Amino acid sequence: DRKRGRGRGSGGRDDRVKGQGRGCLLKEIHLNVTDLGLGYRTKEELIFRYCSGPCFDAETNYDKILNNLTHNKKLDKETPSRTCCRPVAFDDDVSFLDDSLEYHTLKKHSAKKCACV
Amino acid sequence: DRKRGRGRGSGGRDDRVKGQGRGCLLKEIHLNVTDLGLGYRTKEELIFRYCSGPCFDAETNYDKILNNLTHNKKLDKETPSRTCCRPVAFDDDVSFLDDSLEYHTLKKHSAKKCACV
Amino acid sequence: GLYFPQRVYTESIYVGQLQGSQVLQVHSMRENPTERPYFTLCSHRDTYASWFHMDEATGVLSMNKTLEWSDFSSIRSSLVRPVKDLNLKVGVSSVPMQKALCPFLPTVEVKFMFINDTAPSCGQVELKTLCFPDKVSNPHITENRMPGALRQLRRFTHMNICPNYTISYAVEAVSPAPFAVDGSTSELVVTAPVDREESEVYHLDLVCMIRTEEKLEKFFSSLHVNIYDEDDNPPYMNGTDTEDIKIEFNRSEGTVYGTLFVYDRDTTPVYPTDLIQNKLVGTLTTNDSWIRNTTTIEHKFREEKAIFGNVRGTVHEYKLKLSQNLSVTEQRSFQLDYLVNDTTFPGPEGTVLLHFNVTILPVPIHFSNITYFFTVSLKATTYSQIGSVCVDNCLKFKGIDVTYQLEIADRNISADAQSCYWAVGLAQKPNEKTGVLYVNDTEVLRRPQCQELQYVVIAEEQQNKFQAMTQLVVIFEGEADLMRLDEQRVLPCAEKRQRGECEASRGLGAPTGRCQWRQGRDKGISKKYSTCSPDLGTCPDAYCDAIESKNISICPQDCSSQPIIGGYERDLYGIKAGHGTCYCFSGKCFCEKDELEVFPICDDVCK
Amino acid sequence: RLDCVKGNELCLKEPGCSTKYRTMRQCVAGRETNFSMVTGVEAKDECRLALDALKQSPLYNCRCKRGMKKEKNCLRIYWGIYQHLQGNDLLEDSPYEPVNSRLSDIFRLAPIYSGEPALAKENNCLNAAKACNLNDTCKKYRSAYISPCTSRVSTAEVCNKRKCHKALRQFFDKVPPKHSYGMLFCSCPLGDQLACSERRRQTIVPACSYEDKEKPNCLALQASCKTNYICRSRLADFFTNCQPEPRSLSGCLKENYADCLLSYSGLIGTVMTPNYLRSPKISVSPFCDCSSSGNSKEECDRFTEFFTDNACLRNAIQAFGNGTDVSVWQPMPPVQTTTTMTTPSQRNRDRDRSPNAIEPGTHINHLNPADNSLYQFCGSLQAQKLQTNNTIDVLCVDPQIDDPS
Repeated sequence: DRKRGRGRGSGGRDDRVKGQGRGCLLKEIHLNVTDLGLGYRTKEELIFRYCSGPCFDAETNYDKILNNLTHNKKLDKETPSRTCCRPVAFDDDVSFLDDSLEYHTLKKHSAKKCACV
Repeated sequence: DRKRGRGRGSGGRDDRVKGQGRGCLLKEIHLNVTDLGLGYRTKEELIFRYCSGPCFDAETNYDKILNNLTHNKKLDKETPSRTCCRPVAFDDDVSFLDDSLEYHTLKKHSAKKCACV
Repeated sequence: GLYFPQRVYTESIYVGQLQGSQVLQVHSMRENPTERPYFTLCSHRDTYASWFHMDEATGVLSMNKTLEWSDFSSIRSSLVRPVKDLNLKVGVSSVPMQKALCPFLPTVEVKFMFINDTAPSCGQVELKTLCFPDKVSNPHITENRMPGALRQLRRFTHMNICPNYTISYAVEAVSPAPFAVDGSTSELVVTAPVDREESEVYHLDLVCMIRTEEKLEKFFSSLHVNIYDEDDNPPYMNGTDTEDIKIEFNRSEGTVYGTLFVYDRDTTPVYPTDLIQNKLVGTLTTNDSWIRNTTTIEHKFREEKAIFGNVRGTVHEYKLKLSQNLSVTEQRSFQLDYLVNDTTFPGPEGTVLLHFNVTILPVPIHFSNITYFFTVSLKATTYSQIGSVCVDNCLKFKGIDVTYQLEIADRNISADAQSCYWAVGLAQKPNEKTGVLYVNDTEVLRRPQCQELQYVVIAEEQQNKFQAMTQLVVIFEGEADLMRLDEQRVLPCAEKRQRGECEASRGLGAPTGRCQWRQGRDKGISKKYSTCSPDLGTCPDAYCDAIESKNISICPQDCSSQPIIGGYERDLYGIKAGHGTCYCFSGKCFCEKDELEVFPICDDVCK
Repeated sequence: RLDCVKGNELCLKEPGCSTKYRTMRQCVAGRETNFSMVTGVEAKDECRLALDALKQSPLYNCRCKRGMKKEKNCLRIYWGIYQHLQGNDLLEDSPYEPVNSRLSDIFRLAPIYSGEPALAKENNCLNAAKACNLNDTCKKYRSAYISPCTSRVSTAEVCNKRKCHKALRQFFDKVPPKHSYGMLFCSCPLGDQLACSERRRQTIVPACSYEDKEKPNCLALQASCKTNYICRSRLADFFTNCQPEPRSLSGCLKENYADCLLSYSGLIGTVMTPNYLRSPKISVSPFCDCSSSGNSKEECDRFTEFFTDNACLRNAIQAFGNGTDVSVWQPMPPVQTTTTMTTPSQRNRDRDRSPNAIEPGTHINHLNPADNSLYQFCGSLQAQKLQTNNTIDVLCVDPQIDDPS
C-alpha cells in the first residue's frame, strides 16, 4: 500500500520486493502516470509492478543445450532466448482523469505474478 | 525425416522452420548428441527444436512502460526482460545408448511449441 | 511297470496301403520278467481309427482295409492339405483289457501322415527312405530295467516298394553299448539293464544294408538312446556331517549360517513341480519348541555333472536359518539334528543325518569405558557433523535395533546454562547403526559458557529396552566467524558454481564454517564432478546420511530426487556422476561444463 | 475374417450357437475335472456335436491381432475353443491373424536402406538407433520404454520389470517395423562385431527386461508363460511362424521371414522375452536353462534349441539385416544323405564346424507332440513349396488334449 510523503520517480522510489529470497521476483515502484512515457498529461500516480531477477534455477536441458549451441556457434547468428523472468498474470486495470478532464484506462500495464518462463 | 549424406552438427546442419512467416518460430536442427555439450559420449543423433524470433507484435502496455522506464533509468541498474520467444511445450523425452552401453534419457531438451511470453 | 520307450511314433502312409499289411510296431519295456504287455488301440474318436488293427501281443498295427483315395477326402480338415494327420492313441497294460480302461493306462501317441498319393515306385524312391524315416526320433529306456526290444527298425509302410530288395540292419557304437539288432525281427534290442549313473545317453549308429539286384548299399543314421533316471541312489555326505555355528552380532530373521552338502547321484527335476522324483525331505529331529520356533533349515539344490563323473547328479545345500530376530540376551548352546530322507529311494539307507552345533552368545549393550570427546570449530555452521556414537560392536549388529539419545549430564544447572545444550543434536536414520552428532544451533555458541558441553549419551536396545550410557564432551574452540550475527545468510554450499565463491561462503553443514570445493578432472560425465560441498568427507559420497536427509540444502548432491538438468548419471538419489560442475538450487540440480561464460539469458528483444 | 471378440458376440446373439458354445464350455470344465470320463458315451457325443456345430459358427476360425483392443479377451475366447480341436480339425496354430507381409515391404519404407542389400559394412544397429531418434513416433516409444527399464526402484531392485515389459510391448506394437526391426534385427560388420552386437543386445535393456536373480528351468518358464494368455499366444505364434523346415527354400516351414520376425518380436515384453546370446553365430534364448530337467532333458533341450539353433529364425534375422527376403535366395539343394562310409556321428561332428552362412534348416527342431505341455503348431502343409516329392514328416507340437472320446 502506498506510503505518504515518499519520493516518487527518479531516485526517490520505494522498492518493495514481493516474494522471498533471490531469483525472479515481483517488484513495485510508485510512479507518476507521466513517468510511464505514454504521453498522458495528468497528475495522478500509480503503483507499477514488474518482474525481475535471474532464472538460473528454472533452466531446463533445453536452456543448457541452447547455451552450449550458442557458445559453440552451432546456431549461426541466432541467439534464442533462455529462461526469462516474466509476468504470468497482470494487475487489474488502472484508470485516471487527465488534465483535460478525460478519463483513461490502462490494461495489462502492471505485473501481478512473476515466473521464469 | 533424416536426409542422408548431410553433415550434422557443426556447420553442415539442416535447419528447418516449422510454423509460418516471421516472429517467434519453432526451428529444428539435426545434431549429434555430443553437439549438445552435455558430456555424453555416444554416436547417436537427435533433432533439436528451438524457439527463435522477435516478439514485437506481442508486446503489452507493461512492456512499453518497462522499455520507457529502463530508457529513462527509472529502474536503477535493473534490466527486467520483455516478451521472449520461448517454448510453451516440450518435445517427448529422447533416450540413447552411450559408448559404455549405458542408456540415458533427456527430458525437456527440445521445444515442441513456441510463443511470445 | 510297463512304459513306452518313445513319446510319439510317426510314420507316413499312402493311398493303396493294403488291407492286412503292417504299418507300424509299438514297443513297451518291461520292469520284471513276469510282465507281459497287452496293447490296445485306445482312441476311436475318429472314423479312421477303425481302419487299423492292433495286435494285442506284438504291438504291431496293421490295416483293416486298403486305403482308398476316398478315404483321404473323408477325413475332415479345416484346411486344404496334401497330407492329413491320423492321430491314434495306444495303451499298454500287463493284463488283457478293454478300451474303457484306457484313461488309466500309460499311452503313447501314434501319428500317421496320410499322404494324398500312392507310394513312390521302386525307381522313384530314394533308397535311404526305405531304411529310415526323414526324422529319426530318439528313444529312451529307464535304467535298471529288463533287456528287450525297444524299436522296430524296418519301415513297414515302405517294405513293399521294392520287393526284390533285401533290407537288413545292424548297430554300431563309438563306445561299448548293450544294444544289438535282432536279425530276424530287425528290432533294436537293449541286451542288458543299464545304469544311468554310468552313462546318460548311448550314441548309436544304425546301419541299413540294402541288397539290390546289382549291389549292396549302406546307409547310416545316428540314434541317441536316452537313459531315464530313477531314484536308485541314496543321498550321501562327503566329509563332515557336522557344522559348528556361532551366532553373535548377526541375529536378524532370515539370516543363514553354515552349509552342509548332501550329494545324490540321481537327478532332481524342478518341473513339473508336482512330480515326485528324488525328493529329499528333511525333518528336525528335536522337539524343543524354542528351537522349532526360532530356527529352520534352508534347503536348496543344484544340478552338477563334473563331480559325478560327467553324469548329471544333484548337490543339496542345507543351512541353518533364523525364523525370527534373536534377543540380545539369548544365550544357549544346542545340537540341532536334521534328518534328510530320500523319500523316493526304495532302499533302507535313504537317509542322512545332519548335525548343526549352535552356540548363541549374548550381546551386551554397553559403551566400553570411554568418554567421547569432540572438538568443533566455532566457525561450524548449523548441521555440521561432529562425530558419531556407537555401542561396542554396533557396526556388526544385524537384527539388533539400538537408538541413541543425548541428555544433559548435570540436570541441576540453571535454565540459562541448560539452553546451551541446544547447540548439539543427535540424528539417526532408521536401520542405521550409529547416532550422528551435529551442530544444531550456533546462536547459543556465542556465549562463552556454552563452549564446553557435557552430555550423557544413552543407547537403548529397543526389544528389551536395555540401556547403556557414557559421557560425551563437546568443546567449541577457535574464533567465531565475524558474520555470526548474520546467521541467516548461511546458504547451501551446493549453489556455488566456482571455487572462489564456494570457498568464500558459509554453507549449511560446514564444520570449518566454509564450503569446500572439489575440482573434477575428467572430460565427460564423471563420478568426480566439480562441486561445492559443506564437507567433502561426507558429501558427495553417494549416500544421503542421517544429517543430510534433515535438510535438502545440506547435500543435494547426495539427496536430491528431482530431475537433474545437464549430463548426469543417477542411482536412486542424488548425482552419481555429472558433467563438469554440478550445482543445485533447493534440491534442483544442474551439471554443466564450467568454462562456458553464461550467455545473457534473453536475447536483445527481451531487453 | 472375424476376430474372436466379434465372433463371440455374434454367437451369443444367436440362440443355436450360444447353447452349443455353452455346452462346449461345460465339456471343457468337465474334462478338466475328469467329469466327462464318468458320464458315459452320450455326454461325449453331445460334446462332439457341440464342437461340430461350432465349426459352422463365426467362432470357429476366429483370430486376434497383436495390440488390438481387448486382445486378452480375444485370446481367452480363442484358447477356450482351440483346446478341443486336434488333428485335422486344426486351425492354423497361432491365435494371431497371419500378417503375410514381406520383408521387402518393410525395406522399401526403411530409411536406412538404399534399396540394394546393405551388406553389413556399417554399424547398422547404430544407424537404426539414429533413425529412430529422428522419427518422432519411434523416439517417443523408445524413450517410453528406456525410462522405466533403466529407473532403479530400490537398492535391491534394478527396475520395475512389469512396467518395462509393458512399455517394450507398446514399442513393438506401435512403432513401424522399419524402425523397431532395425534396432532388433540389425546386421553387424565383421570389423565392428563387438560394439555393434553388444548394442543390438542392449536394445531391450536386458538388465531389466531379461535377466533375473536366478535362471529358471525352461520348461518351468514355459509353464508359467502358458498361464498368461498374451505370453501363451505369442509363444504359439512364434512356434508357428518360425518353425524351421530344412527342405524349404528359406529354411522356414512357412516361407515367410516377416511373419517369423514379427512373432519373435511379439515375445519381447513377456516372461518368455528372448535376447541375443554372446556368440559368434546369431543365437537367441529366453532367460532359462535346462538344468534340473530330470528325464525331460531332451524335451527341454529341444525347446531351447528352437531359440538358440533355429535356422529359420537365423535366416530371417540375417535376411532383414542384409536387406533381402526369402525370394532372393538361391533355391536350397535338398538335404543330401550321402552314402559315404563315414558314420553319421562323424558327419554330425563335421557339420558343427560349418561356416556362419545362411544354411539350410539342417538342425531339425521338432518339439515332441506327445508331450502335453507344448503347443500344437502343425503348420499347414500346403504352405510348403517342396522341391522333392519326399514326404515331410512334420512333427507337430500338439497340446494333445485328452481325447474326450
